Amino acid sequence: GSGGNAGKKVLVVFAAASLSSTFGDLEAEFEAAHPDVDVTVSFGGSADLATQIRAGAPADVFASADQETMASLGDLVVDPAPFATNTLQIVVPAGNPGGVRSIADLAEADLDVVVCAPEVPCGRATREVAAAAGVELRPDSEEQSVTDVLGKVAAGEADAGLVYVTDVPPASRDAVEVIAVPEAAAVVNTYPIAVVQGSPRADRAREFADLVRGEAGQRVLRDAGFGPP
Amino acid sequence: MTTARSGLVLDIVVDDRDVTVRLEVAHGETLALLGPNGAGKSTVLGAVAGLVAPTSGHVVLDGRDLTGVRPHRRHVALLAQDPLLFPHLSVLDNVAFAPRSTGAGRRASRSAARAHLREVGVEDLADRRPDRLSGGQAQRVAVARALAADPAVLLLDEPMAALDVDVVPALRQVLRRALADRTVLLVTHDPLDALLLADRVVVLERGRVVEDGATQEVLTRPRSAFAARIAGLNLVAGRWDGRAVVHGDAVLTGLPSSEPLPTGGAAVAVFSPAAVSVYPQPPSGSPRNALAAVVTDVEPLGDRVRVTTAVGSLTITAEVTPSAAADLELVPGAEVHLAVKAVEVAVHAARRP
Amino acid sequence: MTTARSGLVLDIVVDDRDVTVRLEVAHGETLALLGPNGAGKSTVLGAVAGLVAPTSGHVVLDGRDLTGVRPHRRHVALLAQDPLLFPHLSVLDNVAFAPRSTGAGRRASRSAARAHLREVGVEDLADRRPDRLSGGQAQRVAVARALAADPAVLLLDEPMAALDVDVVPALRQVLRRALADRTVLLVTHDPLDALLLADRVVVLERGRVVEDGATQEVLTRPRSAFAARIAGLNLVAGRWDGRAVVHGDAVLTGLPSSEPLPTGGAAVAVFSPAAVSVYPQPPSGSPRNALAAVVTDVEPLGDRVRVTTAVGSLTITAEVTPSAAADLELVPGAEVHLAVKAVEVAVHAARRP
Amino acid sequence: MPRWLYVPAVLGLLFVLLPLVAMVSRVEWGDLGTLVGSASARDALWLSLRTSGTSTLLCLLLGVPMAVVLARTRFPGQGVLRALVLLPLVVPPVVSGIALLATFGRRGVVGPTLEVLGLDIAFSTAAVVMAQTFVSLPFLVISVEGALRTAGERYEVVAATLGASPTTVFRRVTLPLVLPGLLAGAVLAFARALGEFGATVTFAGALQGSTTTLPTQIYLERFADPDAAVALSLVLVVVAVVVIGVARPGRGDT
Amino acid sequence: MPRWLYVPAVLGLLFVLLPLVAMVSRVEWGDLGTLVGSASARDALWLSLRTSGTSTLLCLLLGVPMAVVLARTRFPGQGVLRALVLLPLVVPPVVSGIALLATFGRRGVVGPTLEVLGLDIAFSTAAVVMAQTFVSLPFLVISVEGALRTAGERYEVVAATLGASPTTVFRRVTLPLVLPGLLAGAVLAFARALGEFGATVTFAGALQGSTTTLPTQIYLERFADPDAAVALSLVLVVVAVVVIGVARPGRGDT
Ligand SMILES: Nc1ncnc2c1ncn2[C@@H]1O[C@H](COP(=O)(O)OP(=O)(O)OP(=O)(O)O)[C@@H](O)[C@H]1O
Ligand SMILES: Nc1ncnc2c1ncn2[C@@H]1O[C@H](COP(=O)(O)OP(=O)(O)OP(=O)(O)O)[C@@H](O)[C@H]1O
Ligand SMILES: [Mg+2]
Ligand SMILES: [Mg+2]
Repeated sequence: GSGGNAGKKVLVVFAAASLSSTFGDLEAEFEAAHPDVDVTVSFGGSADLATQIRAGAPADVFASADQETMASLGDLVVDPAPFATNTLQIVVPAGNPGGVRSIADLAEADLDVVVCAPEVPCGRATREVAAAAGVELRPDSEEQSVTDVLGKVAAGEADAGLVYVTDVPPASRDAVEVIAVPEAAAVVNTYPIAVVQGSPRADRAREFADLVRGEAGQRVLRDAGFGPP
Repeated sequence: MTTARSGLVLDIVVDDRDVTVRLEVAHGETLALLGPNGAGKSTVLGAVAGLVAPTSGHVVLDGRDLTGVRPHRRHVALLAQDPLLFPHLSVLDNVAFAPRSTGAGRRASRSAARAHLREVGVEDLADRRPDRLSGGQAQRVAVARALAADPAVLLLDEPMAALDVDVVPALRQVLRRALADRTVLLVTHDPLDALLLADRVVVLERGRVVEDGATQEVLTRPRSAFAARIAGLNLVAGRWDGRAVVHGDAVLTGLPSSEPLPTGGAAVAVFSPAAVSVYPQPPSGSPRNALAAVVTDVEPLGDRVRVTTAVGSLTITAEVTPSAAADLELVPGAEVHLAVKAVEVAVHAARRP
Repeated sequence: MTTARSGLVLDIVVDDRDVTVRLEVAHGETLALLGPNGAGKSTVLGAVAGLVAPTSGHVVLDGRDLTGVRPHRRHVALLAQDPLLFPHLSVLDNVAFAPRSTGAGRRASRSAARAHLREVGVEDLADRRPDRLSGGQAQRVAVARALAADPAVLLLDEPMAALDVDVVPALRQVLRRALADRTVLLVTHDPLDALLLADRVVVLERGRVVEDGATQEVLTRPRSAFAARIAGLNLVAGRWDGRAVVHGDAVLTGLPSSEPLPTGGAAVAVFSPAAVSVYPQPPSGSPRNALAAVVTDVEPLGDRVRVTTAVGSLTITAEVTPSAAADLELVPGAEVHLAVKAVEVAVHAARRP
Repeated sequence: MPRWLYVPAVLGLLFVLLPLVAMVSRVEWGDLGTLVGSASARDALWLSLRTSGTSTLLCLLLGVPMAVVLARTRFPGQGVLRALVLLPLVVPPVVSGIALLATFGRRGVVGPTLEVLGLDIAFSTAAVVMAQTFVSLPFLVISVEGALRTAGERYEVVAATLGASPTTVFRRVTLPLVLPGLLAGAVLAFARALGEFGATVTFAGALQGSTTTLPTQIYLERFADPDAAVALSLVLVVVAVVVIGVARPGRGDT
Repeated sequence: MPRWLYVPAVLGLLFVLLPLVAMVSRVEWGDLGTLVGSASARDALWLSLRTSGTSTLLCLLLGVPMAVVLARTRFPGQGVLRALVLLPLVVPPVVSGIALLATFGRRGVVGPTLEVLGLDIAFSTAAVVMAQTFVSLPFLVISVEGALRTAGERYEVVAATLGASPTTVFRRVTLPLVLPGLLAGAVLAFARALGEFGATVTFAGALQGSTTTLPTQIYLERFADPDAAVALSLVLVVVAVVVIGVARPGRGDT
């Protein structure tokens, strides 16, 4: 939405930061279908958003980047349902200066490797992938979020990192190269969406969730690299 | 004159400065505080103004105990040793500060301030910032600012310091007008200030009062070492007849100091004992004043001899060299003639008629 | 005496203070700067010390142009009007600051500092913090600190201000010793300071030099209004014979001021014209000094008459009232006898033998 | 001033300036208009200026009295109190946000009371202002307390003996005397508020137009759209330079 | 001091203290030992103290000369320079981190040069110190410059006429005179470094023992283990209170 929409009905969507490109399109699509509604999407870390909802933030819809966070909200959300999945992949700076070919290379001591910290969901996933591949990672930095991992790699600071490829924003696609990790297929991360309990606009909220999970939504998500739910 | 009810009573001990002082200033009286450096003069003023907290004791003003009363409620204005002009205000606004703060309008305050600046002779500096003043100019503005406060009690710490000799007499006249009928504590190093401005003198030494009395008493017959060194003047109070001060039989021709001196008004003639010559016969010559006298006391005073004489009911002292005292055979009872040049006799209007 | 090569040459214009001054101080000479408040005395000192940047002109010390030279390289110590003791150092360390800064050890500096404190009479305050000093005590410490710097040029701005009358004579002796053979600019309001400490006097008024000459010349025959008001003394230079100053035929008995005065040494007798009595016949009485004189000039001076006389080769002036002048028929050529009491004649060791 | 001081001073200057230059050199000047001119960027800048201004005002209203109390009175426990007042400096902003939520949030200590009064603060523009005020307040208090202590009480004392009431002294002497320190403190507080982000997102969230300030916008776009982030940072920097440059410390006394 | 000033002062105090109390009230005191005593927490605290101390020292070495130059010299463009030096205050820490990366990172402006010299800053403790220094430096510069301006040059001038060289004046007069302001600045810088997080994670990353400072640890654990986060915040608060309390501003003159 944009300013100057006085008189329109509003809909507030809280969405994980990695959804920022896709939900921007979906917002436009929803507003085209409902000209009297102004959608405001608030992006942020899933856990941050959940905390805000817990503290009474005026959200109508919540789209989380992992199921644990959604589950932690318990009764505060109504009928969470998955709408997308993704898996970890290796990113390296453009030109691959470290010569990384597979996840096994990440164990090399002279490579600067960054991953998510074990305290955050992508960090847990990273460990599981590494365990599945039988690789012992010795990262040079354990970052707060996928975005931070990506930032380090895109800046050329690190030689490789493990990220959800859907987190690589279009603008960064020139700066990094992606290397698939077959072992990651076993560790699938699922995105759920739900209407927030007590939303005064529950009907409209459900319509938005349906849009995301429906035909149009899935098309946009697929184009951005997300897997089906 | 010094009742505890009306006026200022101070009875304080300041331990860390070793000051223990008790003194009283009657309502409307001006008290001069004299004493060497570090004697405790500024400390006494600070205690009255509420800036120095005494270890024990109290300050009572017109029956009101000021202990614990905050400075602005004391109605006591202090001109400190350091001018401390507000750096963010112009000279004019510095002087207008007190009237403005006590409710006068901006216009009225400024014109009052301008008048005070004129009195101290720096009206042309009204628009300056304090940091663009010379030392003496700043001192004068500080005097104007204190006068503009028009307080119940005025505390002046060396108001004449840093002033050139040229403006001191004029400023003394200003102060004299301003201090009349006000309760004032005046710290000074100049006995003439005390004489012209104060009713009483208190001398401090090492944090203690060593002398306390009427100004003429202390200046003519000092008992403390410090007062003796700075004072010991001859004072003759009487009426001014246009040429001389007349006191009974004694007539003392002198030159009036700058202030207007009405004929027939009360006046005091001031001259140093050193200016008094002693003759066995009446002298003829330029000295206008010749007085027949009887020696009452002869007392050595370091390298000179102090001769005390009676001229009618007056006591007049002369200082001569020991050889002169011997030549003239000055002993108590001797009849002598005193000569004093008129130009050595300063005549001032008496402070109180 | 005043060559441009050796000593201090100052030729400055400070526009925003309206000060335009040109003066020279010979190497080893002490110059007294007199003048009313705001005349520009402190400004001149500031320009020499490098604290006031002149709009144009230059300051040359011993042939070296100081324009643009930073203060610490000027070898010029300034005792400003405000004591400005370093608040974070004890009194002793304040005085020891200069020796310490110029390379002396801590021990040596401190003991030098202690000696200087003793000289100004405040050795017992050595361990105090400056904020615990009285006004006069701080001033004395500042004097000690400036003396301890032992600079090529010493600038003193009213070093005696805020001091009680009691210590002024002693401090004058200290300064006299310290200033000998040093190049000094001394601002003062007291002609006696000029007389006792300075070789030459410059009088400033409104930012301009109005008088410049040898001290005795200016003090005895002032030409500017300001100097006339503060000076006009009789000075008789000669040898001290133990009782009197002898100058040819003239013998002036007087009392030595506090400093040691060796018999046979050069001395100067100082007395006010007001202290001189004029007689048609030789008087007999206490006045120790009787001098036969011839009137050379009679000139009215406000409410008094100034009588200039010749006593041998000496010029001595007397001030009398107009009526006395008329009675005695004082006209040029008249033969008179002058009497001066010995206690009115102060005798000082002459500055330069 | 010893001249060798220029060496470390220039080193320090380079250390600060190089990164700024490096950042600016990344800006794609051609696209700057588009990047900065987007509706969301304009909303965020306008919100940032409004909220920072308001919180600076709040800091002045609350902080100046706090500084005066700290500088002009003596009481037991004053040292601890001063340390506590300065805590928001040291606590990471996100923790400050959590603490604010724990207090003024719906389930916080005083939040429910406020809600009864009809005040729902969290996730509103008011929450942004509160978060900014919370983190900026110590800057103002420190600057003003320092200025008060250095100015000393001598002039206030003189004013009091001239008959001025404490309020008059405060208004006509204390405030003008510490004006340079006060301005510096206000500039610091404004700058800190302008750059505030951690506490704001935590306590106020990020809703375009009502709680998304410029730093939040920058944070969100830092990797998604690095060019936009850098361009927006540049806007922030320019605003800050203008504010600091305009309200530079007054002349010192010589 | 007018007494009514107590009203806003107490309001301000409550505004700062309530959130801190609310936070502390959440601490589960029984588990505190375990929460704070973990190896990662101890590593983080120790690293924080070490790096903050080092960066405070660096701030002093670079910042004091900068403050002296700003306060004691006059040159064209000085206002702009001062504003630039203060910029790290206003730039969100994350942006500061990006700017540092753009300068000292492997692909930064001077990074490659440093690498040739054998200095690899990335992911090292040195990077943490640099990030902290970058964000803390303005605090020190501001405090010291303010103190220098308020102290004025009069004493320095007196010292110079007494024959002290500029270096001696600086050492024996300037520094002691502004010591209270210098201490206050150092405390502020230390506090800011101690709480620094955004620039650190962006520029230095986070690895236990070498780059994970206490605030990073708190940030990481705020959702995973909120109790530990609150407990660690408490540790930070206590450290800060002790530091600020010990180095409180000296007495003012009266
Ligand atoms: N702030 C202070 N703290 C402690 N002692 C002080 C303080 N100020 C002055 N003193 C000491 O107290 C004594 C009295 O000082 P005070 O200032 O009253 O003297 P004073 O008579 O005014 O002297 P002066 O003529 O030099 O101004 C002195 O010994 C002085 O050293
Ligand atoms: N900082 C300044 N800026 C501008 N003008 C000043 C400054 N200080 C003094 N003045 C002005 O310059 C003139 C000369 O001042 P200066 O301080 O040299 O006088 P002074 O002879 O030392 O007087 P005093 O005997 O009062 O100390 C005065 O008119 C004064 O008002
Ligand atoms: Mg005093
Ligand atoms: Mg002067």
